Amino acid sequence: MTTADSFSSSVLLEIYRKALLIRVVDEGIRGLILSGNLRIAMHPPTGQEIVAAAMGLNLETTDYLVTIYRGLHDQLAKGIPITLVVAEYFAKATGACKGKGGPMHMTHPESGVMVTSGVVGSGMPIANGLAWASQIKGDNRVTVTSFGDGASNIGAFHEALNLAALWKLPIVFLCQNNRYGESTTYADATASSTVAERATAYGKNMVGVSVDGNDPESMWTAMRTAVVRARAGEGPTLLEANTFRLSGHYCGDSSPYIPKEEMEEAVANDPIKLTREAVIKSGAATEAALDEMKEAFEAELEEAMKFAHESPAPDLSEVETDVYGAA
Amino acid sequence: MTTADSFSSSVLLEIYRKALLIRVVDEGIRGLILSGNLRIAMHPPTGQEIVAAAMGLNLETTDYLVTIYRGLHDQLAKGIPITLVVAEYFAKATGACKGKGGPMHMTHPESGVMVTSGVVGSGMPIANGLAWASQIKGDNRVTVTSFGDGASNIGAFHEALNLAALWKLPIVFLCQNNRYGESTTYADATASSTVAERATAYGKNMVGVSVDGNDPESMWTAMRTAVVRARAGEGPTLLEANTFRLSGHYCGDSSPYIPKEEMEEAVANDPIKLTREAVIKSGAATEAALDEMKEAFEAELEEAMKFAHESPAPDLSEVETDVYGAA
Amino acid sequence: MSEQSTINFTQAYALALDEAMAADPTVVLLGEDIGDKEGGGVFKVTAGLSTKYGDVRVRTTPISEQAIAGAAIGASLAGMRPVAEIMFMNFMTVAMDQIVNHAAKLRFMSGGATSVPITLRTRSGAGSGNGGQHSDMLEAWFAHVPGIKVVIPSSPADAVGLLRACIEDDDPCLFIEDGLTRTVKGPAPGPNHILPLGKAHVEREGSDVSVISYGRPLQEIRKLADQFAGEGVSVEIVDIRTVSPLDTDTIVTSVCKTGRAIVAHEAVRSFGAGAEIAARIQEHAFSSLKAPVKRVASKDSTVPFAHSLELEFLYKASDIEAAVRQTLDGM
Amino acid sequence: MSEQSTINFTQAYALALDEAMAADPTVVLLGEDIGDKEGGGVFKVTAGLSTKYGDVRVRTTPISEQAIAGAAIGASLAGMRPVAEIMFMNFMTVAMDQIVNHAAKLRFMSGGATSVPITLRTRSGAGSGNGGQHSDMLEAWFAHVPGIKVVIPSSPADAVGLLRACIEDDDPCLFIEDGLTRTVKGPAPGPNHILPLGKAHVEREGSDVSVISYGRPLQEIRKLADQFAGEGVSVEIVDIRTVSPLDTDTIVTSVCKTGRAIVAHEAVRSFGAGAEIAARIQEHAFSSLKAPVKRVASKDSTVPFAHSLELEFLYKASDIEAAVRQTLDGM
Ligand SMILES: Cc1ncc(C[n+]2csc(CCOP(=O)(O)OP(=O)(O)O)c2C)c(N)n1
Ligand SMILES: Cc1ncc(C[n+]2csc(CCOP(=O)(O)OP(=O)(O)O)c2C)c(N)n1
Ligand SMILES: [Mg+2]
Ligand SMILES: [Mg+2]
Repeated sequence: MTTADSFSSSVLLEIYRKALLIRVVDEGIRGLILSGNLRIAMHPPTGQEIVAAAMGLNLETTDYLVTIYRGLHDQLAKGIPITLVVAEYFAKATGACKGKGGPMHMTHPESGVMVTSGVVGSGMPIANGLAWASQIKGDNRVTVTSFGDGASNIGAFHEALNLAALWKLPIVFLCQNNRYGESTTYADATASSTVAERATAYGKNMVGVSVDGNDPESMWTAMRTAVVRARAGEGPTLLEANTFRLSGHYCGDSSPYIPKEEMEEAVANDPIKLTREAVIKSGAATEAALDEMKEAFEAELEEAMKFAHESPAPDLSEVETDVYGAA
Repeated sequence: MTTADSFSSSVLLEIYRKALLIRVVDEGIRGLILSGNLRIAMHPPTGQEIVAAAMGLNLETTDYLVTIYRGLHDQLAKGIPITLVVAEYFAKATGACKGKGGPMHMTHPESGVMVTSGVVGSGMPIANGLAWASQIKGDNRVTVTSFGDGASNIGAFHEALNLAALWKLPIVFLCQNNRYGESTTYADATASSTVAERATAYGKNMVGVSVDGNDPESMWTAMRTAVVRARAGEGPTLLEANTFRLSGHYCGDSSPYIPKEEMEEAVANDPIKLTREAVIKSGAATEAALDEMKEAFEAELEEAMKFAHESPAPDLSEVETDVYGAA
Repeated sequence: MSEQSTINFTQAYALALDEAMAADPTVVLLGEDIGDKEGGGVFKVTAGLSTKYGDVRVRTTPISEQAIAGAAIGASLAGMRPVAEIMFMNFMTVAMDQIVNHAAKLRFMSGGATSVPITLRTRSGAGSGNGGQHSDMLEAWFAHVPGIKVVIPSSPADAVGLLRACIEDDDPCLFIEDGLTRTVKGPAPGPNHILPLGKAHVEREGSDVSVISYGRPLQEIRKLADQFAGEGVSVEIVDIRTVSPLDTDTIVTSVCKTGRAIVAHEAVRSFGAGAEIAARIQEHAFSSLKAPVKRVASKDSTVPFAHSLELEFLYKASDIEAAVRQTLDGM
Repeated sequence: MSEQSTINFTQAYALALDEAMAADPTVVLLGEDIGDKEGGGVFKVTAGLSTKYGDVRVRTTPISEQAIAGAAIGASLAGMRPVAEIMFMNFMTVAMDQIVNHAAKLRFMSGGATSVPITLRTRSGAGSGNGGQHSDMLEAWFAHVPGIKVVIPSSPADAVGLLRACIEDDDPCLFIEDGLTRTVKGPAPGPNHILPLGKAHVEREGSDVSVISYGRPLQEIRKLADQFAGEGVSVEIVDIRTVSPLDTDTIVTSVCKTGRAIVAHEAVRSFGAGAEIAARIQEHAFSSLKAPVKRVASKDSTVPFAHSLELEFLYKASDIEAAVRQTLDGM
């Protein structure tokens, strides 16, 4: 999926395209939940789309991704077909995981989405293993592991980054710093002023970079640099993408703990809105073309929802398949 | 036990005194083990005595210590009576823990030795709790938690240092970097070139310092600064004391994995030998006085061993006391 | 219940914490998001407490379960009585070293020189659509670790009395809250209601069959007992309350009387707490048993996401009913 | 044994690893100190392997159990068959999240899209003076987690056959080695000896009483069986080999024949694997039982340092003997 060697207006458009798809699916699903038509727990990626889009564009399908419960943007950016994602949200037999994993455990090896984890920080050690396998096999793949700012305070983060640096693994630690972990602020949980500066603790093999994750050019360039570095065998990067969580920790969370001004500013700087403006300004696409793009995604989503809706629930026997019970 | 505000020849002598006591007890116990007269697992602190002595001298009895299986030096420096230590090594009812904990789990609250842990890195989170209690109570105590270089790669280290910095706890993280974790070298396990530089990951509240732990003045001064800082409520220090493990990972380990030259150099720089020379050179004590000191410690140890030897084994009922079994 | 005031489980936990903090200044709370700045906790159990008792006694932590458990242990060694919240039971896995190798053992290993009076509050249970990593009932693990007590309440009043007991206890206690039934109500207890740990509660006397359980299944067992009474079958209900230490005497006495026993829990069947209860019953009441001790539990599988599968995974009230009928038939 | 060559347990583990690495290039090892530069591992099981197969396939790690388990899981998702060494079983507590929430569940949660063919080798057991944090037998925890298999060998030949089976299995397997008996010898197996997982082994047929066990106690049970034979008591020995999944059929068939069962293990008694075995026996062989199923296990306490206390803590051969006699008396 790698689109270009340097940033350009056509890359900008590609970023917007992926980001918009994410926003459309995110809004569609949140709409169902908030209207009572889908009763699931969901952690919306609203506001973090540019980060994911820039990640997805810089990876091949065969590259690996390990993401988290707040993973819809990552999964779509990496290329899981919308139908499989939506059907999984709908808990249907046709979902990516036959309805057994759900949003928090979405897996689709064909797209390189290897693990989605609900335990904060736990994906990083596993991602190392994927990267280690690539190193052993020399298959030239890169692994990206997404996590939040809060996750940078858990032990698994530290063990994983030390090992990755030590073994010079082809991996990118993509911290999506959205300023909150549930309702706790960054500053109340994290002693360092940036997550990226924690790279210092892992020596010269580990690079730490902190960028504006909502700015397409900065984000794409940083991601590209990190992926190229990993693929070249030069070692891992701790890439901190600064962003914001616009729809609360979970769908339905009105975020009363976020100061009004902070939220207002974030909404005013909604990256989908700003990126759309930038695309139009760059001349890469017209307003009309972007409207059409959105309509096409909405149609695609509607199709996926229809498919999911009409799909059968998993057979009850699934409870005892794909697991080696104690018998 | 705080002896002075700045380093002096009398401080040097005090350091030597504590360090020598440790060496005498360490050698005595190793002698018993190697001659087959004591069948226990023991992790000798040989070569790390100055670190412990400087620590002990800068702490009050009421200050807290959390140490590790390689803890004899720390425990003696903090002030556990020799008899209690030796009797515990002998697994006797008169030991610090009635023979139930052993060397790896030595505890003596009266001396401030609160926990000795056999699980690498696990003491640090607990030490935070002691420091947190002091912060809540305002009891002006400082907590020191000792650990090895290898332990700086485990998750608990990271979680503990982040919390300590965030909460500005009155604690000193004393990393005794002896260049090896069992038979693995520092460089094969740790991605950063020093442990102290990992302090960067914990923001401005955490100070990182790397010193020659075998040099009495550097070590004492660094320890003093860290303890003063902690007691003043200015925050934690990650103090890396560079030292060497002269008697292997466990008593009986001939350290075949350590290059000959490396070991020879370390033996030539045995801190007990060098510090003795420095004391004499400083005029703080004569050769004769130091010989006498050693003899006195040897006599004390012999007494302790005799006491331990003659002490009863714990009663078998101890297996089911001090524990809430599942009944 | 008409005269008496009622509270739900969430209110019960909150009440116990509030009472304990008021009664003893060494009681301090720590956990993720628990302060009022953060909305008083994900499950709102601690709402209001940081405002009432101050940020020093109610401390929001980073996402660092090892650091949380360790801080609780350390503070307890220095004379505090910390109550730590581990948001979901599956996250206890992150802190197992602290809990198992330290909290549970320090008193023994120190020869009694120290003790670890901490309470770990956690929450779990399937049925809410949270999937494989947020729903496990792992009480059997902790019950297999001597030195730590394991407590699960089956009513709001018991929740108050048992949580207070955990906090007052000088050993580490694991207090397990059920996610699904958090708004279920029951009679409110009087002030300072404290129950003994390690004592099972025969909450309904009966003569035909003993149903032994703890936590959520009691909600269904109570209804079943009424239903069976209508059929002339007399069910004795034993709520063990404390999974460990287990009150063998009360259980055995009940089964010696009825001659039949069903053990029910939500955790997966194999190697669960029900195995221990069944094993003890047959050890101590062998000659009284008219039928094998039957176990009702969830299936030996991972908790699935799809609700239909989740219900299929879970033990069912009908399983308990069927077990009772089978045991009456001597099967 | 005179003609046949013998090997000890340590040699058996080493042989299985060597054979597995020779047979399958995707088998890789990781763990603390396991390379030859580090002396080939603390227990020398991996000695020579990094020299033979290279540092890429035999990788020494930092002291980071979460990173070790995670790396094994991730590599297995990418087609490798990693064998990770967790030095002592008590340190599994550090990696429980990886093992329980991920290794055991990914196959189910992905709807079968992925699987986790890893083997975790670990070591434990009391009796060596290592005290409270290095001696616990925690197999019952893992057996209570559907999705992970739990294997404990009782002879060097079985060690080879079962470790090979774990490595070839497509699910995560926990392979538990006993520290105390590491130099105990037994007949060497032929090349490529692979045993089935989930199958118990009736290693001695008998008619009066079934003794069901796994791992270390079998050493003593074999001697006791000889001794009882001398007294005219016929003991059937069932070595379950795989704690989970548990081969209920073989156990029940044995007990239905003998009518009497003793279950013995080293882990502490309460909520141990013996409870599950006892519970199943009484469920499936109730009417055949002439006496309650008796359990022999270690005391519900922390493993003490003093050797005399450690022996008092541990189950004893004499406990097994007494249990057999009691059960013959119908007690
Ligand atoms: C080990 C663990 N502890 C606690 C939780 C509960 N929890 C779920 S999401 C979350 C916040 C995570 O914050 P962050 O890492 O910043 O990611 P974000 O949700 O902001 O994307 C918490 C505490 C968990 N899932 N896992
Ligand atoms: C969690 C854990 N993993 C592994 C071990 C086994 N182990 C005991 S000591 C040790 C080496 C520790 O090295 P370091 O931290 O440098 O301390 P040192 O022994 O050199 O003083 C290891 C790996 C352990 N005790 N705990
Ligand atoms: Mg966040
Ligand atoms: Mg070291």
